[in-house]
Amino acid sequence: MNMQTTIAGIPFKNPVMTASGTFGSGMEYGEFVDLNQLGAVVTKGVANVPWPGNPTPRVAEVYGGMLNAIGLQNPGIDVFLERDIPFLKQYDTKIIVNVCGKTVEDYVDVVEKLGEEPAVAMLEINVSCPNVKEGAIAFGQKADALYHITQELKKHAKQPIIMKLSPNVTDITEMAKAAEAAGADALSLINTITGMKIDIHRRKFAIANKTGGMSGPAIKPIAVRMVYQAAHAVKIPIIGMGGIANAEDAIEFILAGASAVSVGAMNFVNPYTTIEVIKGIEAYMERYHVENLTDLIGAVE
Amino acid sequence: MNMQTTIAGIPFKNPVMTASGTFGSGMEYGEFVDLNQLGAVVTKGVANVPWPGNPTPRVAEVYGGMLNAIGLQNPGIDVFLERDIPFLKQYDTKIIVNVCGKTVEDYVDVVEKLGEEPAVAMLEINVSCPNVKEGAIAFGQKADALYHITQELKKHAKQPIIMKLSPNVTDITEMAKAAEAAGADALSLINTITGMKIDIHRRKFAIANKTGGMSGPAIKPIAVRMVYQAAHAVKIPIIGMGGIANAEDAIEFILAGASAVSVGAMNFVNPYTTIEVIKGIEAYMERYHVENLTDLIGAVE
Amino acid sequence: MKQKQTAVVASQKEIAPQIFDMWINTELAAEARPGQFVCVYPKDRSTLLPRPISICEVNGDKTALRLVYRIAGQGTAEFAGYRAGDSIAILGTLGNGFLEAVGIDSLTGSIVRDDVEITADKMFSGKQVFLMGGGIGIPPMLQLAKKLNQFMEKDRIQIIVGYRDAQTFLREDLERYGKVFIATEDGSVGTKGNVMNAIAENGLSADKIFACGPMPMLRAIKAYAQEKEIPAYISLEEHMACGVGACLGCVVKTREIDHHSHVHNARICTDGPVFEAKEVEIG
Amino acid sequence: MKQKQTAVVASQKEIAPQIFDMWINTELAAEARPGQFVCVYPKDRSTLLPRPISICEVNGDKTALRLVYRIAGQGTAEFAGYRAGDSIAILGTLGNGFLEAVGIDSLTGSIVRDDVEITADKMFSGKQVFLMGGGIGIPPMLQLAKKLNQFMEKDRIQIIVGYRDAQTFLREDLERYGKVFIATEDGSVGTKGNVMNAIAENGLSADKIFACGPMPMLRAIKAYAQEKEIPAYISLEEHMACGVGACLGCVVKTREIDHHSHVHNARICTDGPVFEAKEVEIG
Ligand SMILES: Cc1cc2nc3c(=O)[nH]c(=O)nc-3n(C[C@H](O)[C@H](O)[C@H](O)COP(=O)(O)OP(=O)(O)OC[C@H]3O[C@@H](n4cnc5c(N)ncnc54)[C@H](O)[C@@H]3O)c2cc1C
Ligand SMILES: Cc1cc2nc3c(=O)[nH]c(=O)nc-3n(C[C@H](O)[C@H](O)[C@H](O)COP(=O)(O)OP(=O)(O)OC[C@H]3O[C@@H](n4cnc5c(N)ncnc54)[C@H](O)[C@@H]3O)c2cc1C
Ligand SMILES: Cc1cc2nc3c(=O)[nH]c(=O)nc-3n(C[C@H](O)[C@H](O)[C@H](O)COP(=O)(O)O)c2cc1C
Ligand SMILES: Cc1cc2nc3c(=O)[nH]c(=O)nc-3n(C[C@H](O)[C@H](O)[C@H](O)COP(=O)(O)O)c2cc1C
Ligand code: FES
Ligand code: FES
Repeated sequence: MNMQTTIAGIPFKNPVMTASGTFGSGMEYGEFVDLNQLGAVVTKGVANVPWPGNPTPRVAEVYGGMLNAIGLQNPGIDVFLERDIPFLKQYDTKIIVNVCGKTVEDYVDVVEKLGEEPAVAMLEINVSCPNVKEGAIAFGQKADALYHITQELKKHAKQPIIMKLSPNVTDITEMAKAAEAAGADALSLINTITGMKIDIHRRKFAIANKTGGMSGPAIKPIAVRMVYQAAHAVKIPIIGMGGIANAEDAIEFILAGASAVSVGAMNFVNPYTTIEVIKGIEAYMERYHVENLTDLIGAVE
Repeated sequence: MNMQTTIAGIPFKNPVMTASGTFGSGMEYGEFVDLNQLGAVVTKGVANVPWPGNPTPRVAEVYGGMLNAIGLQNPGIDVFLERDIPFLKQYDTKIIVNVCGKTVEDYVDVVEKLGEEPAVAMLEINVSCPNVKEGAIAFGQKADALYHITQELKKHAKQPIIMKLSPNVTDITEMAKAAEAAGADALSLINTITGMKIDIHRRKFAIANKTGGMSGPAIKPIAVRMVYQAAHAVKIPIIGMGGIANAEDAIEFILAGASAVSVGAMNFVNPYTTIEVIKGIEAYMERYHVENLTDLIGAVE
Repeated sequence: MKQKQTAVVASQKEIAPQIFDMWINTELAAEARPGQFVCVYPKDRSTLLPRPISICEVNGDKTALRLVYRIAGQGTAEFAGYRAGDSIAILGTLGNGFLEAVGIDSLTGSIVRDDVEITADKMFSGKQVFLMGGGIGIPPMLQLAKKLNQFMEKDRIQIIVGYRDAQTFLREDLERYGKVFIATEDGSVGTKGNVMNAIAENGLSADKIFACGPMPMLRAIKAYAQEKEIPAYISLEEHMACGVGACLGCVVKTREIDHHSHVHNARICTDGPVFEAKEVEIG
Repeated sequence: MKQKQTAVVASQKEIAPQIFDMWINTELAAEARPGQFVCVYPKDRSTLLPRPISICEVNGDKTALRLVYRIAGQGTAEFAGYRAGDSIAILGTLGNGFLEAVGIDSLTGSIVRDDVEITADKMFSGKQVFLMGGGIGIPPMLQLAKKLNQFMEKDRIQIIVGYRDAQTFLREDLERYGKVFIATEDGSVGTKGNVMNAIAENGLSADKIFACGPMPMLRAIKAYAQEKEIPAYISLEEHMACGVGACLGCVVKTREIDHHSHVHNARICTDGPVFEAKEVEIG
């Protein structure tokens, strides 16, 4: 039985990754999970300079999920390269760094610095964070802006780049195609869906930022649909995510067309989720006599 | 205490309605609910001719909600006028008829026939059904198409028209503004969000139509966000819906800017939901000494 | 009158691997007809839709319903954890019922449909019937058999049931109300094969068929009934959202234009679940 | 070592209206420090996020934790329904703890931070402390008081607690480990007013403050500590998603640039929940 999956020529020992922003750089969950077992660790978004993020409350619970408006708080690429990369290098797992920015130049800056670090396998470009006022989200919601930034980053990136798509669009296939046409090596989707919660007793927003990105099991059907649509629109591989809580969910994404999957919010609920997903996919492959994980990709009829 | 709300000049005894397609024309739920107590009954979508709808399975459960692809099965406007309207006329509640079609002409046809029926208080135009292949969904996803159909229907409609918006768009405010500019009297949102579920054991879609419209508590944060955004973009009143299960949920929509609310999928789970919502809003108003329901509309800070 | 209510579990036991037998106390029992079902609602709020479960039996004083079900997923797994005294959320009673599909009121035995000419006593007395159940389609046959004993002779009630293996749940119950013929897939009990094989092997015949079970079985019965020119009343399954006819989720294609929908679709939850086989297109 | 586990409820009772007192058997008790908390996870799958609850007490042989909590919403309402023998999902133990915030390892009494020069015995012996709790901020003060008894004289442990009314839950427990001063909003017991009024009325003074309670109380304590030039260690609350420092959901603005975030934000779940008041900006 072969759990290996390949994205942009890079082999991953299994298709299970951590979703950016839900796993830090692995340190916190290293107490629960043997990082060596993961297909990849995808880090929290990192910018060219430290970002303070949004005021609190930053998280709120919703039915079957959560809202967050962390606002991409991060220590900046320099600290990240000094502290987080050396930590992750100790493990036998691939490192994918999630990159955020406000302008194309910001992104280029980070991408270039990461180019110096061969331990980083791939870059995931977050053009879809709904919690940052400036720029970033527009890259993820307009096909031409997405095309432009993808093309620019390809000029500077040493590693293959994954464009992370926003679900807050009319037509995900249009975005997927724009990224592909501009040279993206892979896509990841979905980022969070913009949501809102109001505390009716205080008549105030539950999140200081008013809106927050929704994630968790509640969004899974929307995510599966978008992965399926995108997979039918482009040839580049897709990393699927949105509400994955167990192996069944992960397999659903793979059958819909994902070459790999990420576990996000459910890490918070059950820190052992990633490992359980890996074991569960193995069990499924055994039960249905599936030789290669790749045979499952897009195999829904 | 005054529960009345007014939409396009029409007074409703309270702000609680049934969401189209989840309550038939009231007959089935008349066994559970005193229809006289409802602010309005919004009927299942009706077309100019009978529609057979989609193959089964048409419904599937998802985490905190459901998918449906009924495909707007309906007996056509003639049967509807002969059977459903006389039934509803027996009750002291407003009648809002949901209208569907494949072409502008189809819609006009239905709207004109309904114009002959003074018992119908308003028309809700479903331009956002994601489960019909032809036309309809495009009206709800392109601002210019929405503008065009709204304008055409306004020429023919005797009753005020509510444009029912699709959440499957990049920017709900753009759609809301287009409908307003074209003369819509009110908006209702959200319709269902396109989703997908895959049965991993059979490797088949859970819904014959592959995709289905997602509704239920899981989508509420997205719906509340869109109602809030739309309410800040237009002056016409908004009927809010999406996952309302109880009075707290309904009040959340009202605080976000809805002048009325509809209960959809939760009727299926608890047939008494509408009545419980009405009673719960009353209790809330009493607890917080709110004289007029209208004081709550958009009152989030 | 349909009602959603919180009832109380009277007892529950596992009668075969993954098959549970639950009695619940509810006044809905007074109205229950064989072939009807109830919708059961999981308590966990992530699973909102109702789980339709057939009425397997009604107790003597009509104060309790018996449900026999297989664990199929999250909802039924939750139900299987209920113990005596626990609450259970149900909506019922739903659907038409087997005799109602024939045109007879099963509570009184009298006629309910224009095209039916004789009461239950006259319709069934001296006739032969098949009650055919496959797998988890067997439970509703119990209450039907019990009911038919009011209108006809026990040994003319031929109950033909198909199981996977020797786990022949409900067998003793069924034997109280009719002549039971068993088919098992692995041949461990009765005829090896399915219910059709059991008919052939035992040389059985009937004037009417009532059936519930998997789609291939129902298709075979439809074909058999057509060949023998006898009516077959089959209970269908479909995924449901409302259970009361409002959502149009649970339709089946019909031969004639359906009077309610005005298209070729009937609602399984309200127009069915029991249909005359020749009226529905089940492929 | 943090762990998510299924523990067992040993007992539960309501000790004041809507206030519940639950003991759970768990080996996490061996590691528990006063001021730390555990995350409790509702079983209903519609409510996924953890509910942080402070450790109120650890039993003598360190095999059980006591949690005292108020019903605030759906999660705590679910917990309140648990009975002895039920399972409960917890993650723990989390956060730094009161003495750890001072620079002392509460399990050993020894020094853990570079800038601290003396062990717990030396730090507390002969000194006066305030343990201040408001409302549902009172529970963590119990284990802290109990612990401080190992390092100092009982009557120098001045426990000042504020309640709404005469429902003075945990009072007897606290009295075993220190001198208790009570304030009630309605004046029914002790000083009428809040904990600051109780300090004034009783003419109390201290060398160090430990506090947990609503934000206005913590702000008043911060101001008081600044005026008196004594250190105050306060336990903060924020909505949490992970509880382990990964999501950056639960931050508080800090005076200095935080060493982990490299911005002026510390994580309440891992860097706190206890902070020296002057280090955090609480408005
Ligand atoms: C009229 C009728 C009578 C039935 N009577 C019985 C009975 O007596 N005993 C019994 O064991 N089963 C019966 N079933 C099937 C039973 O409803 C399903 O096994 C059950 O709904 C599965 O729920 P779950 O949560 O365990 O499975 P899941 O697969 O987790 O359910 C997910 C969703 O799919 C629906 N679903 C799954 N399978 C079916 C199915 N076969 N039919 C309809 N909906 C389904 C569920 O209701 C739920 O909404 C009946 C079905 C119908 C339509
Ligand atoms: C470090 C810490 C220690 C705490 N210790 C105690 C204690 O010992 N006893 C006690 O009664 N309460 C304590 N609380 C508060 C307790 O966490 C909340 O009352 C509880 O989470 C409410 O959950 P709910 O589902 O009942 O309410 P809901 O309002 O339904 O909760 C919805 C969401 O908001 C979160 N939330 C709501 N209120 C708070 C809050 N005050 N702080 C953080 N998250 C919140 C919930 O965790 C959940 O994610 C503590 C909070 C923190 C941060
Ligand atoms: C607290 C939190 C922080 C996140 N931060 C980032 C981020 O920095 N960059 C990014 O691309 N996505 C971020 N995401 C989005 C997730 O990576 C993921 O796309 C989304 O949550 C959907 O997956 P899930 O439902 O499994 O959580 C964040 C999500 C959460 C919940
Ligand atoms: C089974 C079903 C049928 C529906 N049919 C229609 C319809 O005919 N016309 C329409 O405008 N919306 C239709 N809707 C959408 C609902 O009116 C509503 O907009 C949506 O379900 C969100 O609300 P909810 O989450 O409360 O269900 C349907 C929804 C469901 C679940
Ligand atoms: S389940 Fe809704 S019509 Fe049958
Ligand atoms: S709750 Fe996630 S960092 Fe504190």
